[in-house]
Amino acid sequence: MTVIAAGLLIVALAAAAGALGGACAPARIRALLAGLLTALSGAGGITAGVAALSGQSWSMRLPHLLPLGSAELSVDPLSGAFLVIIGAVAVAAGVYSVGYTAPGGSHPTDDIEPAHETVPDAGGAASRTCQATLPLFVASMLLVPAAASVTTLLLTWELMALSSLVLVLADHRSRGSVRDAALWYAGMTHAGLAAILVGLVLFAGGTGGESFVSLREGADTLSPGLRSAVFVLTFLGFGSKAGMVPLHVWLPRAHAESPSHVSALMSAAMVNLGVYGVVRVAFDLLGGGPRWWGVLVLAFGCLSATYGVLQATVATDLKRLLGYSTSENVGLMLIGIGAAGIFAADGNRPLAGLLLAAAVLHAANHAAFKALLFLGAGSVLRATGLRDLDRLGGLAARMPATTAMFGFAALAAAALPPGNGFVSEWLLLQGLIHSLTLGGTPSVIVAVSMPLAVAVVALTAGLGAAAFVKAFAVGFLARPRSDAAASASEGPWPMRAAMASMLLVCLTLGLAPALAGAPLTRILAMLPTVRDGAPLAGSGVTLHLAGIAGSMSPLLIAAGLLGVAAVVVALVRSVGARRPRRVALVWGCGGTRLDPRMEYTATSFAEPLMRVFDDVLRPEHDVTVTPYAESRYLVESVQFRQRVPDRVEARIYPPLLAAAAWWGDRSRAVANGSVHRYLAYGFFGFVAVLIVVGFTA
Amino acid sequence: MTDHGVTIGSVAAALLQLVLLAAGAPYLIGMMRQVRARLEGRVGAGIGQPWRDLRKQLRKEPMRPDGTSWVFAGAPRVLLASTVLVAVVAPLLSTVSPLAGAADIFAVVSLLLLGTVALAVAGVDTGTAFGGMGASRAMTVAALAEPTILLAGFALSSRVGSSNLADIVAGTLVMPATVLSPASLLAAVAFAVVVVAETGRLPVDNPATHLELTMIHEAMVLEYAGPDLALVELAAGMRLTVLLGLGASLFLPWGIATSAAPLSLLGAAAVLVAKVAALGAILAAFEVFVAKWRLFRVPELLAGSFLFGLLAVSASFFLA
Amino acid sequence: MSEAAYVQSLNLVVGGLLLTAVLMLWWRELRAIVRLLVAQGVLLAGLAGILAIQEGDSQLYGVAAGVLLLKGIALPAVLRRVLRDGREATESEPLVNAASSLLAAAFLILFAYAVSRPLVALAPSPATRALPVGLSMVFLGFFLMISRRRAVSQVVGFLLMDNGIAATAFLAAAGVPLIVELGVSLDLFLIVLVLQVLTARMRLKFGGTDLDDLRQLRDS
Amino acid sequence: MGLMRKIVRTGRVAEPAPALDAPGSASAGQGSVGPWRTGSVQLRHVDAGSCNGCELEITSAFGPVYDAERYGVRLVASPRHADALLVTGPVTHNMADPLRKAYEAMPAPKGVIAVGDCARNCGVFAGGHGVAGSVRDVLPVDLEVPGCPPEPAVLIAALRGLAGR
Amino acid sequence: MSQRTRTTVTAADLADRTVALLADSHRLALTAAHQDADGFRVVYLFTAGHPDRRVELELHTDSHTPEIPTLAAVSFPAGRFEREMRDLYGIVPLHHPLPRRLVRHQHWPRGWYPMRSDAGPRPAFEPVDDSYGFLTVQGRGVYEIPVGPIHAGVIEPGHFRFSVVGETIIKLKARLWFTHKGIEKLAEGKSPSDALPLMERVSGDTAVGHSLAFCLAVEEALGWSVPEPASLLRAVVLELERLYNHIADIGALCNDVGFGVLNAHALRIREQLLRLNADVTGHRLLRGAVLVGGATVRQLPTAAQLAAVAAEVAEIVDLALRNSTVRDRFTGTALLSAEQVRDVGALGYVARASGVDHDARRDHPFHNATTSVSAVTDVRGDVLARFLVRAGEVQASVALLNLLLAEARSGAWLSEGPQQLMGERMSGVGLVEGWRGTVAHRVEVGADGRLARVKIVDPSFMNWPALPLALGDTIVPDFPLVNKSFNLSYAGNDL
Repeated sequence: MTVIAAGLLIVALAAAAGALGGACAPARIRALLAGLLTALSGAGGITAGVAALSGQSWSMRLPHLLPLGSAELSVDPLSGAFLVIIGAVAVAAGVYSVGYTAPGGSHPTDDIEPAHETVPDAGGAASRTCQATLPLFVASMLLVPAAASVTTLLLTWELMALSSLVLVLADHRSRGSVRDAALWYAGMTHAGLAAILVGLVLFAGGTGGESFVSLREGADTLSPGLRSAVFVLTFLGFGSKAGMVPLHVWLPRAHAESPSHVSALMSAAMVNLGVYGVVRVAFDLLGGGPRWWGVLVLAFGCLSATYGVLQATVATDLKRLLGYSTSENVGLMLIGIGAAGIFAADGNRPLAGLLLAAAVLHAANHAAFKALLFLGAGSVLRATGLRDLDRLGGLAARMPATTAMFGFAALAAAALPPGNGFVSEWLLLQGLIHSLTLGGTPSVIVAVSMPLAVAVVALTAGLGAAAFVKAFAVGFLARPRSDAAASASEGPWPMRAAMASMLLVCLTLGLAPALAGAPLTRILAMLPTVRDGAPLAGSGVTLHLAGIAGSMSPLLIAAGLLGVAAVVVALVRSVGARRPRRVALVWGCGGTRLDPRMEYTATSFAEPLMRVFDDVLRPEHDVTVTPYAESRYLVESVQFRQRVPDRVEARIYPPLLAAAAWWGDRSRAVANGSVHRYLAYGFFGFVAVLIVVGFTA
Repeated sequence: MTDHGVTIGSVAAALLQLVLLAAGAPYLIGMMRQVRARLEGRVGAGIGQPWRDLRKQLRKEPMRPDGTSWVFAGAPRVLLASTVLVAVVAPLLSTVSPLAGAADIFAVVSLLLLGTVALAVAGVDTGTAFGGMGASRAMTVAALAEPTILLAGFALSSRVGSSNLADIVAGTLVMPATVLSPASLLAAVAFAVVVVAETGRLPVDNPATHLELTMIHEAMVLEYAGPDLALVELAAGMRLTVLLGLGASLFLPWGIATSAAPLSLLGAAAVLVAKVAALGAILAAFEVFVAKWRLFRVPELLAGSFLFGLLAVSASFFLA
Repeated sequence: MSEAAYVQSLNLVVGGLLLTAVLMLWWRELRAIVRLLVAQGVLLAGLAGILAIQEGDSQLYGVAAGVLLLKGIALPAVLRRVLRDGREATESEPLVNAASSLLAAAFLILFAYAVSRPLVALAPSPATRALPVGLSMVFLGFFLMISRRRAVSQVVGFLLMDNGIAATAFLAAAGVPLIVELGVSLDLFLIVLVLQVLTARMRLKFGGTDLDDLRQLRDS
Repeated sequence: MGLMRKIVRTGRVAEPAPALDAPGSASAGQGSVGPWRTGSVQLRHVDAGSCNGCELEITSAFGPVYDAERYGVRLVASPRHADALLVTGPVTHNMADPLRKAYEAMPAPKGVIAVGDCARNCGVFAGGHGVAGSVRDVLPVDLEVPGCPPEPAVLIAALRGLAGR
Repeated sequence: MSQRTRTTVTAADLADRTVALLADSHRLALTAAHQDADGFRVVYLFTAGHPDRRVELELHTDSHTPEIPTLAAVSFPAGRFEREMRDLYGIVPLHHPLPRRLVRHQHWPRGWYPMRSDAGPRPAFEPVDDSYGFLTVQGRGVYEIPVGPIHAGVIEPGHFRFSVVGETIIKLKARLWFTHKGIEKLAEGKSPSDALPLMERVSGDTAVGHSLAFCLAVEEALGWSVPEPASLLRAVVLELERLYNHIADIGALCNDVGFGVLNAHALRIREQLLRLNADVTGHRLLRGAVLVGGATVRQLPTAAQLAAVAAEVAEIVDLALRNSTVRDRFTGTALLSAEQVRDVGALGYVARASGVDHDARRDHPFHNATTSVSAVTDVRGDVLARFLVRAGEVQASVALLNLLLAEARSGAWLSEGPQQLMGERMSGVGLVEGWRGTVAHRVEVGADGRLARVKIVDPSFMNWPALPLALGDTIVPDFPLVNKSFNLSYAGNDL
């Protein structure tokens, strides 16, 4: 048995044991059992993935596992990369869940409304159902990249969707918004599945086989129209899972409403599978395509990155902000993939390889820092019951470890050195910049799209910094803005341990990105249109790019920062008067002692940028002034309201939903509003489709 | 391409550059205040005044406002450290630098943004309305300036096929005519606007104002006292100096040493001082003739410079 | 003139043309915009001059002189007179805000670049490679006319468009025949005069030259 | 450029600095040793209840004619940046506490300058029901500048003493 | 001199009489409480111009339960005068919609009304307490900016509480009376001449305005006639005061939009004017020129001096407005409508910039020459209008000065006081167009010739409520500019 097979076996066995334990074990040890076995399952994924990335490959066919079809599994370097990413996030999330679901936390009961309504219990995530589903979710995610046939992929995909939906629903009893989020999620994920399904069925039908091997071989025989249809359908389907705008509407809701370790799993691991799907189908199975595919991906990437970062900039709900930031980062990955597609179509392999490598590296980096961010947000949520930045604050003194770790992750998310986000964005920019010098005379598409792509990446870098300064500074620093925030304290140690492990990953990826050079090269080597030598080379601490005069050393930069800061501290000590630091009241212009109401709010922090992007965001303001009856110049009360609706959602979806509602009215007999029943419909529908596929294949 | 070997000469060049920038930054600020004072008919405090202020502040008592965290005390150090790092890696004196391979134009831009972020985070940490307001304004400006400067960098680096600052400067030195190319001119305009915005000069921020409600930079540092304040002011001065120096290197690179020979380094130092002083004087004089823009017109200014960046990139295609 | 110097100076002039066109969109102060128009006229004349030197075409020298006279001196002078009468120093509120209009400009320029590619491919030379700039000017002028309220701004937009046409013509075919160019410009000159009369009338009637005020005429 | 012409035509406005004679010593307070004679004095102005006459003359002193900044004296926005408070007016009941807070907010070493007769002895407002007392009654005063309001030249002489320039 | 009509009204009649007077183009200029032996007496002074009319309503209430009906619903300024009375005299305005403390801050002792004759020594103050009931704006994301009492510039103390979202001001509340010293009470029992230095320091920049209004009131009370040359000199120094303050404001407005170079020029011109003041009166702030019963001036400014100043001011204004940024920031900023001006009773350039033309020089003249002053008004009501009105008033002021100087002669002109006092309780009113607006003083002189009561109303008291109204659609960084365009006196308001 190879290491990969052993890893995958661990994945399956640990998940099964975890599910059993979560379902049957007594409440006392349920969390521990489910959490640790989830982590173990993740560790199995890491093992298999590392083995694949170091050059091993493995495949296997289980003819009788599925009704009417065989399960095919195969692990190559591309799968390996995603196995490692998902496995690592799963380890952290599993360990984290042990603490997160322990009794004693605060969980909001409705939306993000006042804290006094919170109930200090373990929340819905501690329920038997959720504990049992968590390992299943992780295992199904780990099996998706290992799937090597259409049926297997669709089955694992649907398992992943259903198990995650159960987890999203964890708190459905206490908050109405959860049900709303789950409905959106269920709807979007199944629409996405339908698109993938149709696309892959067309593909399989055209090539006469449903295993990836036969798809790969038969891809060239498809007509260009069919190839493009397959690409577009699967791209939209995978894109919706990746949170690509405008198919992102479920994402900010589901990621905000789920238990936080589930949010981390979804945002850091699951969305990556959408990216994986795009790469797998477009670059591997279809073996590349015409230039406009790349342009399409690039366009959606630009849209996602811009819109995601804008919404994150103005969001005041911490988890919603992180969710929108996921859309932004997926957009960046798609920019890399799209640009790689364009260059691959032009036959410019060095650039295509570099850009694709940047996209995959960014997926890894994003997974690390986003997992850490969501886990940090979860710690805050558990300690305060709050997600509303306008009511947080003062956590630096009360939750120092969480604050420090969230701070570093925010730095990474803002793409600032020495965070790991900086490295992959730098790589992406390098790829885009050299589109001029490395491509001979640039084509019109390149000449028009690359500057725009750079502008988008640059804009997201700037706005992302603003968004994460807001999230970190308003959420964690200054004085607490509410009683709940004032009484916050660190949660159980497994939560901090899980965050620390993600911090370690962030630091490693951020300071020694050269480590990723060899695995990335192996991934690129398996894609026919981008295969070209080693794009990344690490010489010690400096990252070099092959064929391009680009180099950067994050480690030296970080060391330089620390070193200079230390020298500065020493110099100030020696030159200064060595007076002790005096703690004094904040200067309040000689007037009142400052109370929390005088601290800047997240809404306010984002207001200038909201004004700047007024045309895009279209916020709704409303100020109601009520004067006294006696005189209109004496004001009795003033009420301010502001809402930033998701405009994409408000513009596109109501007509669709109205049409759906019309259908719904028609079929009221089968729909009674129960989410569980919808789930069942989805599953039965899926099985029916599988049967059809089985027959046609 | 230039070689980025670590030699005694190159280390000496980097150190000389750092010392020059650190020591010269307060004098630059003093000189700019002097220019303004003279144009207003005043005598002015002399170009050494910022140094006198710094020396005194360093000896004063450090303070920590109640309710702030480690971020408050840490921010000035990070701000200064990021600035110093940029001051070391930027090719202002010579194109040979021991660290040139470690940080390119994007790294430099990100390091500068890191400093801005550090100060903004500390501004919020004070828990005052002013700190938060200054932070919000600073981040708004930075969020819009960042894309501009990246685009300008794109335009400059695509010309030489490298984002390495030393390569860009060396490329210009080899082909001086490229300085007058449309791409370079447009990038220079974009860069100039960003320098004005990022360093808080008129018409974006008024470095001389004492009105809390209108300030950007000053609002964030209202709570700093003694050595902390000295560090912040020194870093702010150095940022301005570095950015002016960088502008001079990228758009007027003449006089930069291409080796680390002591004599050419000294000559380059003299040229650098002259160029930065001239740019500073021009900036200060320009400030006398403009008023401060309404806060929400500042984004228009930055959108304009963003467009110039984009045009610079486009022009490098059109007129390649 | 050596080839390198020719390309260099051509690029410089073309870059200047683009710069002035964008600045016209960016700035709101009408006086400054008219000053830009002067600069643009001079640059355009310079472009014709450079081409004349390069081609050694005496007719082009004449065109350069004519352009300088007309676009660098005569037209701006008329506009300045219009401005001097009123205190409308700034374009109070454009229909599209500055940030959006600049973004639109960026897209227009890229668009101009894309559509002129086939033309450039026909006969690649330093001059034709600069074609997108001429086209961009036309687009920007058109956009200026769409997005501004004041009659004077509209005239500026019109002139920018005309300059763009001229620049395109110079770059594409080293100059349209002198007669055509003069004829077009003469047309424009007439339009400017008509508009001047119109704005004067409007000011008498409404005290300002906001074109939206003209709507009031409809109902009465 | 009309402004350029105006600047050139106006030329230097600042009057020549008067000779520096034993400054401020006349009324320098006892006790506390301030951060003096470093060539750099940053001041935080506090109006503790003045009639705004002193404010008017302080503005004049920092205007172009007297140009106090040339001696290294500057007005700053925050007491955290300041070396001394420049207090005017009799201290009212409502301003006593803010004044103390401002003093508290300054980093050591620090000083207090009482500007004008009201700040020294409440002037014509002595005995008012809203007046708490002179500055000396609230804070340790290092230097007093007499006058109602003090003329800019007097103010300048006192400030130069502190700056040592 | 116009005649004051005085009527005693009952509590029931008060509101009707007020409404009738306001409808008849009167404005409430002043309300003063008095403590007589038999109870409290509240005097409401209404004034109107064209022709000069002054109407006083007197309302009596007993000393044990001093209560008056509130006029807050009828007249906005009346509501504020009532709150002031309540704080200082303990007279309760019944059914006042907002009966919060105005003058006495929260830490002032309860039940101690300092203006009462039997107030006695000051009791111990409570510890400072911040619980002032600022209105809390409801809604998520709103925060408050507390500014002051110690501001970042050289500014008088006052506390502003902004309720803000980002940069957008939702509501502003100004809390004043930080410099409340008790000037009115200090003046009581003094002879008019002894009280004059106090009046010169009500607001340091309005030394002439207040001392002149006070003298006019005392002179009316005592039936003291002033020599014609003295009146002329009084008009001259009044305009000199306007000049140096307006030029400072013009510079300060430029400074607040970051155009510091013009502020430097403005300060230079102000210094010239202050030195001119010193030559004219012996004091840079024009103190000592106005005396009870006369005026004294050392030497008069020359027409050439004034012309030079007028030309330079015109040049600075032109340079400012030629800068498009300055113009842009002034234009449309902080609009105050004429209706709002009338409702809150705003005065001076603030009112004139919104098209409401109150000018005591013309409406309530103490010398006939001033009636010819040309009115400078604007209708836009924004910062630009307030800037331009000041600029125009500088020129109008110089024109008026030229007219006055043609006949004025320097020296001391003083008439003897009345040989015999006319009665028990003599009252007088002085209305003067100070540079900020109409200054109103009302004095009562006892039988011993000493002041029994002085009520001072600086135009700032009337204008302060207009400031928040103008901020309707303004962003935070524009506030300093707006505040400067009003440039209200804290000292004159707080007293």
